[in-house]
Amino acid sequence: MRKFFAAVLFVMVMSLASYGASNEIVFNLGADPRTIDPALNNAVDGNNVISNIFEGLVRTSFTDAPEPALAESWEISEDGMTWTFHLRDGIKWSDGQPVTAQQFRDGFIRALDPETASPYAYYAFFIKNGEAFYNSKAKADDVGLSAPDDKTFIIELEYKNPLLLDYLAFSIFMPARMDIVNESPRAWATRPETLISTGPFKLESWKHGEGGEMILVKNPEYWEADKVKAERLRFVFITDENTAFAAFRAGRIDYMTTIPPQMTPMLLKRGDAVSVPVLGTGYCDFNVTREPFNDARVRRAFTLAIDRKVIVEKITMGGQRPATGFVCDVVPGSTQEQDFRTEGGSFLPERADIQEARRLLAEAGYPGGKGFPKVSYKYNSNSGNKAMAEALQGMWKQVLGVEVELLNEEWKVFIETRNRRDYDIARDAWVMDFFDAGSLLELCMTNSAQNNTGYSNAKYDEAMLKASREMDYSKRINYMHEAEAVLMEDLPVLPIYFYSSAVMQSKRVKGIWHSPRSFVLFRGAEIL
Amino acid sequence: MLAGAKRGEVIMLLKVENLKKYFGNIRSVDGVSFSIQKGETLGLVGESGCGKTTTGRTIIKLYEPTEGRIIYGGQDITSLTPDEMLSFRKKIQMIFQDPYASLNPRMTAGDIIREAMIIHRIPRDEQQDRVNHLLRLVGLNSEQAGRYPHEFSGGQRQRIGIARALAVEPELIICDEPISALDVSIQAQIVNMLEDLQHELGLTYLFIAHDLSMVRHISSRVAVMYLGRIVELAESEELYASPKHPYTVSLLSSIPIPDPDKSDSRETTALQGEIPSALNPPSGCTFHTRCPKAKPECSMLKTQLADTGNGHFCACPFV
Amino acid sequence: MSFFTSAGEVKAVNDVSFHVGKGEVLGIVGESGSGKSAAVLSVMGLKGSAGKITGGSILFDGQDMNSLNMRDIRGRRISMIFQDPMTSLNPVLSVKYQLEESLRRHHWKGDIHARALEMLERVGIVPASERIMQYPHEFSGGQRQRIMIAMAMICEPELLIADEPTTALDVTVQAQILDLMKALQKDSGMSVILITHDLGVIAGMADRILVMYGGQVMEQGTRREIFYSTAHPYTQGLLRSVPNPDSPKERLIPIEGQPPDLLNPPEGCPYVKRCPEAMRICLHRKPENISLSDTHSYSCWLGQKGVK
Amino acid sequence: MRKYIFRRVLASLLTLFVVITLTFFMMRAIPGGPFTDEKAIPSFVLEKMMSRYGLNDPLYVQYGRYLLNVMRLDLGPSYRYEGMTVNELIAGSFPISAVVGSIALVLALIVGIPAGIISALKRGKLPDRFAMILATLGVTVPNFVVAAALVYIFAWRLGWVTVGFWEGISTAILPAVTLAGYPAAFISRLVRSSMLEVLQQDYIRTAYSKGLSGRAVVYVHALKNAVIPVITYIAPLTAGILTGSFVVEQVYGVPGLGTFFVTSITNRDYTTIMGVTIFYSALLVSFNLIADVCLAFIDPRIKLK
Amino acid sequence: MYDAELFLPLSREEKTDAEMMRPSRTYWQDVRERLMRDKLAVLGLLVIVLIVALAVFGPVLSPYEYDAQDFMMSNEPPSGAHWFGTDMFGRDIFVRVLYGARISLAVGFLASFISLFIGVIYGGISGFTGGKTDNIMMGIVDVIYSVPMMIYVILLMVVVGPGLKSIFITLGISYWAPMARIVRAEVMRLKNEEFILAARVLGASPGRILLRHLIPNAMGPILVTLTFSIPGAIFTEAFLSFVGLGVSAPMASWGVLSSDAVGSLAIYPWQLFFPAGAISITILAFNFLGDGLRDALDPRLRK
Repeated sequence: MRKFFAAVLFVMVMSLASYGASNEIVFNLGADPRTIDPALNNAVDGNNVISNIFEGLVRTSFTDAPEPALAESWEISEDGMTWTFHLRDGIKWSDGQPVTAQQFRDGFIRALDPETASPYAYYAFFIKNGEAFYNSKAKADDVGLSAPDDKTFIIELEYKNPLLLDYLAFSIFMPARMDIVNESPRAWATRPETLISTGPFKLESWKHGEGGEMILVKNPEYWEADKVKAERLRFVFITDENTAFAAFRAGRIDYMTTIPPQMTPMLLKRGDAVSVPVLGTGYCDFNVTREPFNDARVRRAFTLAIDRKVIVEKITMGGQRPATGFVCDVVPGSTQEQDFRTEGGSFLPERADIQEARRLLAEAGYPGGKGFPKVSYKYNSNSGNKAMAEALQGMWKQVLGVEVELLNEEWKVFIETRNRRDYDIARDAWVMDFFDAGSLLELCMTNSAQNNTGYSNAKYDEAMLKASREMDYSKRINYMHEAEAVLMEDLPVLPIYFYSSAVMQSKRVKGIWHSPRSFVLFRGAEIL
Repeated sequence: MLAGAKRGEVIMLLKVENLKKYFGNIRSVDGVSFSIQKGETLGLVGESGCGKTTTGRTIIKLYEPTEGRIIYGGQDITSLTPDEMLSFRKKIQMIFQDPYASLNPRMTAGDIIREAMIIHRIPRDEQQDRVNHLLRLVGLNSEQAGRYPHEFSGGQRQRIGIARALAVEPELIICDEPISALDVSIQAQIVNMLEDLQHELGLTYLFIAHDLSMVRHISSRVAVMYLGRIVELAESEELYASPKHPYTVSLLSSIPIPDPDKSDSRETTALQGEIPSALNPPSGCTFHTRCPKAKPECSMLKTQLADTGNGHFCACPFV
Repeated sequence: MSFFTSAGEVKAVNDVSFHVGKGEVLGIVGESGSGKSAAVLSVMGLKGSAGKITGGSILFDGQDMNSLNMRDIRGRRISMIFQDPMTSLNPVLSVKYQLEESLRRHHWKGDIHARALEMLERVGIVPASERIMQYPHEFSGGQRQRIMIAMAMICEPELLIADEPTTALDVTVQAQILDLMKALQKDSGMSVILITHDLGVIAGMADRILVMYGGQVMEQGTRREIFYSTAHPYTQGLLRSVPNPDSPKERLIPIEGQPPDLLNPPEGCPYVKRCPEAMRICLHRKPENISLSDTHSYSCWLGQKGVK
Repeated sequence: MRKYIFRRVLASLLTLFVVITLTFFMMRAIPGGPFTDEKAIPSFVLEKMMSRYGLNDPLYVQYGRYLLNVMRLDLGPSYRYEGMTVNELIAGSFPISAVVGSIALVLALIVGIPAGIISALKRGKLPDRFAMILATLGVTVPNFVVAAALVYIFAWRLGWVTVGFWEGISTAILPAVTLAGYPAAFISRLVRSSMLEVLQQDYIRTAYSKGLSGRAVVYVHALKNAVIPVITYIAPLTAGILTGSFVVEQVYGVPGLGTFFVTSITNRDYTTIMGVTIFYSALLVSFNLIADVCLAFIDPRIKLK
Repeated sequence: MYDAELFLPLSREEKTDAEMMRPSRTYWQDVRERLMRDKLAVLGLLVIVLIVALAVFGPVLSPYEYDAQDFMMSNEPPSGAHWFGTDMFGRDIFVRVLYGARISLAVGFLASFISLFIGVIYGGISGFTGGKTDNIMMGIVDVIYSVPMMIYVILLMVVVGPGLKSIFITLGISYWAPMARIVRAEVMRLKNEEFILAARVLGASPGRILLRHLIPNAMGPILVTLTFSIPGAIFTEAFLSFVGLGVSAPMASWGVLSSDAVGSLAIYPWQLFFPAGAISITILAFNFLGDGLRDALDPRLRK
């Protein structure tokens, strides 16, 4: 009992003392990350932290292209199957120890090690014997990674990967300090004392849960430390948008994306917020394995009945764009001139095509919605999803005369339901890890683990397979255009809008860089 | 009247043998034996906490007896199940002390009386007539059946309580201090009524009270209880005229007399102290701690109710 | 004086006049609802939130009590004992606290604790120094009433009002308490108002007796006058309704009927509906007070029958 | 007394056991696991992750193991927060919830008790009506509305307080006010009705007859008796308030325990679900026990047996 | 002045007539009269009747459908056309509040029903039986208090699916627990009263004693608990709907309307104000009525 009161007292005293620093940049991270272990993370919030405290061989530049980081330079073998990286001189961990090539090998091996059970290990399967090692069919020594000396790191490939450098900037490809990791394989990344990192910032403290926070401070050992101006970052976990907004107005938050949706249009209009495009598409899945959505005409009728412009203006309200195809408009096209979307053209109108939608439904045997079976739309419980569901339902009813029942489920229940294909129409969305249309389009391949719709079209699969093996960039993209055209003919998915984030940034900070891949980099940030 | 009962024949209606009722360590009733004849009134007196109310409630099986036997009309009812008991519930009834607490405040007088008939499955069409009849029997009128207890005075409430007890046509009524909460002028009404009902319906009463003068008036025999035991039992005139047990003597001398001259001239032998706790009763004769005639050996004496002649029983060996 | 309740105005006490002399014991007899408690509660200024005095005055020691601060009088110069000792003591406060509270309230000069112990001993609660630390539930009913008496007399009041002090007690304990009160009253010379419905108690205790019914005084006189030259039919009825000790088996003579409903009081004599000798005039007109001696008077139309 | 407490603790352990068992199996019956995510994790990876926490063992083995750990007061590692144990999560967040909850409880008491007393003393009159309407308002508006409105008024409009940051007492006030609404209403009702009953008791008249002032009678003689039923009913309430509320903590950004009651379930963080449930349940039975012991101190008539 | 007439003895009839003067009223007349005298209770009753009537008939009178979207009219403030304004879909909030009343009132009444039937009987049996049975039954109540609601809510959603039925089951699992505690305490207090003993002496079965004697006399605390449990149920329904157990959108209860509108409190306050106000007014009305009823039902309060 006494201990408890002591703890209470401690909390009260501590918390009184903590406020007052204004030399820090406050960023609302939203949810408390599950982990910031680079090998284990698979979530946006965790990646946000990792991107600011770790750096690997290459890093994401402010143009989203990979640029040299701890590796100064690299060369590729004739056959393109061996990459040799040369590390920079004098690079150090945040505790002052030098970064060695062996540590990179350790990090990569750790990510592939089945014992680590990294959710993104498959991103490293391009490394020779990577997949075999992961499946315990090969030993660690068989993996195509070597460090002949402290400065040289060699990767041998299993197969060519057109996005290899982009991959290497990704969190699982960070060096690892096995001396620390081995001591507590799970907990080392949770405590500032053991979370030794290589990036512009290092972890100073982490308080868990709603209302908790994470303090990052400048890492003086960072190789480019002289360019890092921010001394201290405070990542807070505020999930309630109104609360976050109130805190922002009070000048307590410098940067955030948690804005009350209802207020976003006004804030965008006034310039108080800006809209940052995000690499993602919001869409619906049709369950093509059962009536009535096994009929492409029904799916098209439902797709054309939607007024996407109304939805982005009245429902999502954060600067999203109507989806005229499946792949979003931030993804690059085959040339520098045009993005993927512009290049591929519009498959779907921004506004509803009422006549055509009705015609198609009638053709499918349900004139004016008559005799249409009872169908439902499932979504996971969330107020934004609910609004979307109600809007879609209203449009389908108005245009097609079809009653769609709305059902919502708790998040993880919903995921399982959708995986089981226990639905008629389900909400879906995808944010891509890389600037590559493939990472979205591959979802609809017959064998994809993420294929929620049950869609299977040999033509589509073939085009996608070709794309994945093609090393020539523009050819590859063209295969994907081909695939998308097939998909938009069949419409197993109903694209609605392309993602974006509305962002609010206080006037006292600048240089924060927001990637469409949904992370925020602070290495160039400064307080004015 | 019981079938086959001949005039003048003594019929034992209730026989209680060595009845004990302990609540945990509290020996509330500690070996009580007596019997009641058909048609008589047995008075049971004593101070509060002496176990007289517990005795009454144990006889009617509101409490399970710890030990002893209860024989009613020749049948042992000590260990009957609630279902078997139901038919005896018709024969033995009870009138309670507090006319305010013993009537459900949210039921009408008629409903209260009718409840017994519902429980004992008396046909519905007979019920109303019987309710009216019973109300008249206890001196109320049938228009009052729709009224609620709070609309009656204390005496009227007690009449409702009596009507409720009579509703099942019992043979024995245990009257648990039925008049002690009533005003003087009302007490007489109720006592008169109880007497009238006894004559009309052939009832037998166990009359529990601490008002000794009323007990004397209504009872044919009186038992005096002290700390869970009967210390004296006799014909009421005999008991009042020549009490034997020192406790009875003191008890009688404590009765205030509504006559200034007698009151002034009376020699009172007020008992010292109060009745000891039944949790930890004195050893030997339990009365020795307060007895004006206590001798040293009393604390070791095992007292027993003994006949001193004429059906006068006394538990004190020194009289 | 009248009381307000949710069901309307209840006339509890109507034109009641009485006095208590120094060192005298005044007995008030009446049934429940006769207004006897209301009469004395109003003397104490304790009518609760429902009651209010609608007329009349109360003189204490020659002063109008309306002009006195009742809170200083209560517990100091006039104190009170209530009917039910089981509920009249606060169960969660120790006896010591409850005894000393009065002393503290009335700024007792002297050792408060010693005084409390002394009073406890005087009412026969021994050993006082141990028992004073205990709580009410650890005492028997009689002992609690003794504590109540100690509490009432601790500030040496001039008038003690005892409202049915022994009704809830056994006869044996009643005798003890009455003896104790008698002794204490003789020692201190204080005046006592003893309220009871028990004619036996009053016969042994009171100097003068006031018989109340339906909020009105029916008869008053000395003890002997009331018992031996009973004038009012109600008093006669009361005396008759208890068993005659000389012929105990004789049928009782009750007062028929029920006490009057004070929500709906009769216009005339409150006893009219139960009075065996009721006359037409009794229904509508209040009887006047008739004096039989300096001390004895009663209110009944019978006394005027035949008087022109 | 000691024997009584021992027996009660034993009974409480039994209750806890039932709670643990029920929660354990229900929790495992709901779809989804701690690692279920939109981005499907390859099944062999999932296997690895599950086996690390022993989640692939038969359910009864896991159950047995969990019970053994609980007996050692080890609530296990959190599945949601890598490297944290549930013990650490609770130890870190409960004191904060407890601070907010205590303030809320004190607020509820200093509002509820006087309101109850006043309304009992002025029964049926204007102050009674007023206090009771006010008290009722405390339960008529949902927590999330109160919280949103307070944030809007005090943080947006007036700018008097900061929300979203836990900075000790100053930031505990609004959440505490939000939390206090219901208990304040509840307490004022309880106090009112028990006060009404107590004021009719004979000993209150006795107290007046001693010449005590109304204030002394009410606060010394009546209140002590009137709080007796209140204590019984606020014991479970206290357990609830001290462990925090999801809505309130989310809206005000209080890093308390309440959040975990919901997030641990949505995350299928099995050990944390079990941990907070056991913790709350233990607190609940403890407060019931504490209340009964307190009652025995306040009311000498009560014997613990 | 002497008038011999006046001094004639009264006949028996004249006496008894006088006794009958007091008007006799039945219990329910008395209850009704006292209830009617309580202005707040009457007000509460009127408000409830009005809201029920509006919920039943109101939507028919409105020109709008609860689910008719009109994005040209979204987020309109209250006006002559839309009394309570419109929401983000351009739906009329007034008619949505009226429809919401149906659900919220149904939930409120249902919660009362559950509290009354399960809680009162459970608590009654527990208190009346006492001893071991009581310990076990109260242990179960402790367990119900402790097991997190969210878990069985999700479980129910999976097993039973959404809809009013699931709300009813959820409320049925837990909503009677506080009532059971209160009733148990009351029954323990009442069960040794003499009128209970009297019923036992008559041979009344435990069930009869419970239903006819104990529970009617515990009505005061029962009503207070009841009026306190209604708001809880209405708010819980909002939570359940959010989780997916409730009625599915676009149908919405008051709780759901309120929680949906919380986000836009700062710019479209009316979207929150009207449904939240409806909840407050209804619950206040229930409380007033409950208080009045409690006093009116107890004949002993009349002194």
